[in-house]
Amino acid sequence: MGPLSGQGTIWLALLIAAPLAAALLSVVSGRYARPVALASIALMLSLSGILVTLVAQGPLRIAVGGWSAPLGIALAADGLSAGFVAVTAVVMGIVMLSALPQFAPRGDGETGESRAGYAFWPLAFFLWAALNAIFLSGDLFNLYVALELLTLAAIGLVAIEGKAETIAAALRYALFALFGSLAYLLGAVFLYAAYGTLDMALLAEIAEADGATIAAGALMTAGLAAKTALFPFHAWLPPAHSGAPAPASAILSGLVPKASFYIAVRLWFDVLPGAAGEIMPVVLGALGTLAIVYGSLLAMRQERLKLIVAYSTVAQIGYLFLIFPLAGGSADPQPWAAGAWTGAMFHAFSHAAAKASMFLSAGLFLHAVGHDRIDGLKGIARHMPMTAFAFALASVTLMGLPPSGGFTAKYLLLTASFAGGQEIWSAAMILGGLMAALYLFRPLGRAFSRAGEGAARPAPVSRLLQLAPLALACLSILIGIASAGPYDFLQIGRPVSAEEGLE
Amino acid sequence: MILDAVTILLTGAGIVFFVAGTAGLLRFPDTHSRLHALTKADNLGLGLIVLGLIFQANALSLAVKLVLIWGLAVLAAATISQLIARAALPDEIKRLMRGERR
Amino acid sequence: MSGWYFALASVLLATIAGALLRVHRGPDAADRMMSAQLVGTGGIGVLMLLAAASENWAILDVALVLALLAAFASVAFVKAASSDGAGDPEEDAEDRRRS
Amino acid sequence: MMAVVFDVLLCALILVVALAAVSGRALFPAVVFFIVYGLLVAIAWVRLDAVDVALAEAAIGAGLTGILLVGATARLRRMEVPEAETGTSAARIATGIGCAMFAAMIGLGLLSLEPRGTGLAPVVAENLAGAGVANPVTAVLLNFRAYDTLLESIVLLVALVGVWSLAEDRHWGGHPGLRQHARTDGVLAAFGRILPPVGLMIGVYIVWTGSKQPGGAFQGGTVLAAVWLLVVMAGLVEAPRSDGRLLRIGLVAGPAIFLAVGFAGALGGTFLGLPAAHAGNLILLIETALALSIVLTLGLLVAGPPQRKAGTEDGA
Amino acid sequence: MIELLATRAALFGLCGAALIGIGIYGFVAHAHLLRRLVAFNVIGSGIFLLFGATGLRRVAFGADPVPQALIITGIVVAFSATALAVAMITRLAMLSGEARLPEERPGGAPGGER
Repeated sequence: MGPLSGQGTIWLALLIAAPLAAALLSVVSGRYARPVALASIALMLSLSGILVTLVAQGPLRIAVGGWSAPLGIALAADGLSAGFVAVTAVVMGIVMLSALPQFAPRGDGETGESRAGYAFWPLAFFLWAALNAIFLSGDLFNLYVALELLTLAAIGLVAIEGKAETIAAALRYALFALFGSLAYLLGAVFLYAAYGTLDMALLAEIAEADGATIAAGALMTAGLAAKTALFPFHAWLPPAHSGAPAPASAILSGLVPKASFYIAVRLWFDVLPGAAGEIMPVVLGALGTLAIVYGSLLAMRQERLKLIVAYSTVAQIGYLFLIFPLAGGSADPQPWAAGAWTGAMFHAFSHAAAKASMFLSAGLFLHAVGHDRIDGLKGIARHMPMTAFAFALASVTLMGLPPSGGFTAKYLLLTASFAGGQEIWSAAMILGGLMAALYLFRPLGRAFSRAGEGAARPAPVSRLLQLAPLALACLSILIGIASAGPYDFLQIGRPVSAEEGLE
Repeated sequence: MILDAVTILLTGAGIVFFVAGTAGLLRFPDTHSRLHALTKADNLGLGLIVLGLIFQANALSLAVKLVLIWGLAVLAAATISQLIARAALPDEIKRLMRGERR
Repeated sequence: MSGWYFALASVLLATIAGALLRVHRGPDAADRMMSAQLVGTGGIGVLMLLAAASENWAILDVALVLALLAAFASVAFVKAASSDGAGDPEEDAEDRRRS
Repeated sequence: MMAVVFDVLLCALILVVALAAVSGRALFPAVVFFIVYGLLVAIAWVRLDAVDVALAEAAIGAGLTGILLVGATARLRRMEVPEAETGTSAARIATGIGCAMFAAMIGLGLLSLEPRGTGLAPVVAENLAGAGVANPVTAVLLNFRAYDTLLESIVLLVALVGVWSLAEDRHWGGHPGLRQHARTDGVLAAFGRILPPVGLMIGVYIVWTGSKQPGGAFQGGTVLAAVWLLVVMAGLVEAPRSDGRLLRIGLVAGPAIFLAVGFAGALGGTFLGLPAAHAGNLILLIETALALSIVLTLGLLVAGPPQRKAGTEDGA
Repeated sequence: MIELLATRAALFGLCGAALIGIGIYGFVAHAHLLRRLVAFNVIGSGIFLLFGATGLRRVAFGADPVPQALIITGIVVAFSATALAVAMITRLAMLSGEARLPEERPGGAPGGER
């Protein structure tokens, strides 16, 4: 353990304990949602900032309970985990602030609670705690419990509207997600049976590339892919993400799938880098490509803004999985792997901000017009220039245009694919960018067009609320403009396999 | 040794009652006679097993626990059989439980 | 001794299988419910025999829990299936007599 | 030798019952078979020298899940929800073959697996002295891997918030389920009066005994939750309003105290660290609080979303 | 004695593997959500049984308490998910009169295209 470990303990503990405490408080009473949320968001932002400064000096690793692995559970933070924790904090913070008016405690009962106004806050804080727990965990079974926590909280958020469609969407999500959990668990069981430990660092040292290990990894990856909504496990995502209220959708689409993707990356790059083989990365890359094409095609056909944004998530998740073929597939060192690995992370970060922004914008449009059919958006840019601008900025990121974070991501991924002689994947990326431009232009074009004759006047939307999507969209651009900082930060404690590629 | 013999005798007898109860369950023609035979048989069988095992228990607490288990099982069986048999099964339950025949 | 206990426990399992046949066949509600009850009692017996066979008396606690909870699922069904979904068959029987 | 015969019989029975539970046409028999399945799996855990797990399976699998599924089945039938299945038999056979192959692969993988290392049994035994409890499973749950257990107690709460949020807006804060009633001098009410004192004793005993032998907060808490539900079903007490302040505090007490102890440890340099000298007492404190929260959470999870305001019969 | 223990571990492990297969069959074969939930629980307990059996594989060291603790955690987590799912299924049935997903009802809309 490094000299920082004692100091790191409190901050790592707080990053998990603080959102849990906030959630427990909001379980006890819904009346104080506003002060609890404000205080917790401020605290979490500072804690994440502290984590970033600590990790900047070197990776952290602590043994929970003082029991070192394999007996106990380790918490670990490197550049990647701290990056995810920080992006989560910013996105969650902004989204939850913007949710304050919608989920205000304004019931008429003696407790001053309303159903959705009560349930949103504990679910959101539990979800935040689960995300941090996942990003900081160093143990495969602990990840399973945290993943279940995340899933149940996310299911609750999908169903929070309480309508038949949203409950059906939540149940469909539950079927995929629970099945995914079981597959993940089965793989973890096999790894424990073979190696007698669930600690990821220890496993990395002793795991071999035998059949059982590869099968275990494949099972876990399949489960995680189902939770990430990778094609062909995507069917649950659009109805779930488009049916939830906008702040919930922003969290669900921007952050939740990234957690299971993060575990898949950890699994192959940190735990089993020698077992990836040649087939698995190509299969994942192919599924990612199919996701890009299929998700984009369906996004083009939607008439409702939230569905376009949701199908776009299906497509954007595809890019993430290109990390596997681009950074692996050969036993020889692959110097471009570092670029591919970092590029995928840039994509995860900027998509998180951009997609959260888009769902918040969509929610505001919906509020203003009363529905989210894109025909109703005609001329909306005049009434809500800030939100329309935010939507446009976020679109720039999704299309991968400079100077956005999406551009940096695609630039890194494309460079890696050319350097590695795997041009086929770059075709998928370029096609995906074009299709994104097509499906995003439909709502954008209408928003910035002249309003038709006799169009109903949209309801006013507070300026303060319009700031939230704008801030998130700016963040997604900023990740691109100031990409050097995050780029260097991500290299802290980066696994060797992210430098030389999977074997 | 004698204790072991007693245990073997009693537990063996207990099992005989269980077997008889199941045979009745499978062969008696109508529901009510099945119910009647069965509840008695398995409660008695379990009682004999408990009695047999008490001779093996080397602590009073174990003997108490064994008797408690038997008491609870008998109470449960009695409650359920009364709820079903005495209160003449409502049509609702019949319909609900025969649902697979629809 | 342990061989004897296991032999008895095996026979008990066989009787459980017989009771399950009745659960499968029905035909009456009472048959299914009571057969499930017999399975529960048999399981309790099996656990007690296993406790004696391995002289691990902590196993009795499992039997204790099963015995305690044996009737709960049946109670839940009887209640949920009563005329208003929350009553009890005895009340229903009374109501029928009255009307 | 007889032991092997018994084990083979048990496994065969488990498989047959599982098949009956998933493959039959009707819902209710499937649920009955699933309850029986829970009971048989509990016996299997005993045979795997895992009495702690057997207790959990008996209490949850054969107990609470039974109440939950049976109640749901009856409610669906009351609403006349259709049950007919659509799949063709050819598709079913193909699915069956695929699943059999998958199971065979898992089985082969298991048999071919060469276990490396010693597993954690010796490591646990080595550190048991400083763990504060003598039961190794409890030591793992509440000390060595206490962090998992903390998150697990949170998972229960998340599920409960999710269940509550399925209420109708107008019922928010009300009582869950229907107003239960039973003939005052009837069998059901009598059962609901006789059993709880015994059940309370057994539940508390299982929580308390967990530090030395199989048992613990989850197993005991589940038993107590089931007993609570029985008292409610017998119409003797009402399920509480979901907005009761005391109830809410009880729900979070366990995780909150767990978290507080863990964070106090972090201030001392070790997150969730329990000093060996006080580990026993701290675990007792955490287990007691956890058991309380588990009883309330599990009971309310089974009871379902708020369905009516005080005293009304307003249900489905 | 040790061989016997290893046989037992293999036997119950295989039983767990078979349960996983049976559960997946039920999960795929049924559209009724409560049936799928039962199947989900069968898969879960199959995995747990497999896990518990592997805990006996290193026979020289006795039953491994760590899998047992993890399984207890897993059982509680699976129950939480089951309870939430049951509540959602009953609510869906109340609102729509069906305990199946829309696209799996005869003549229902395909998923996500609404």
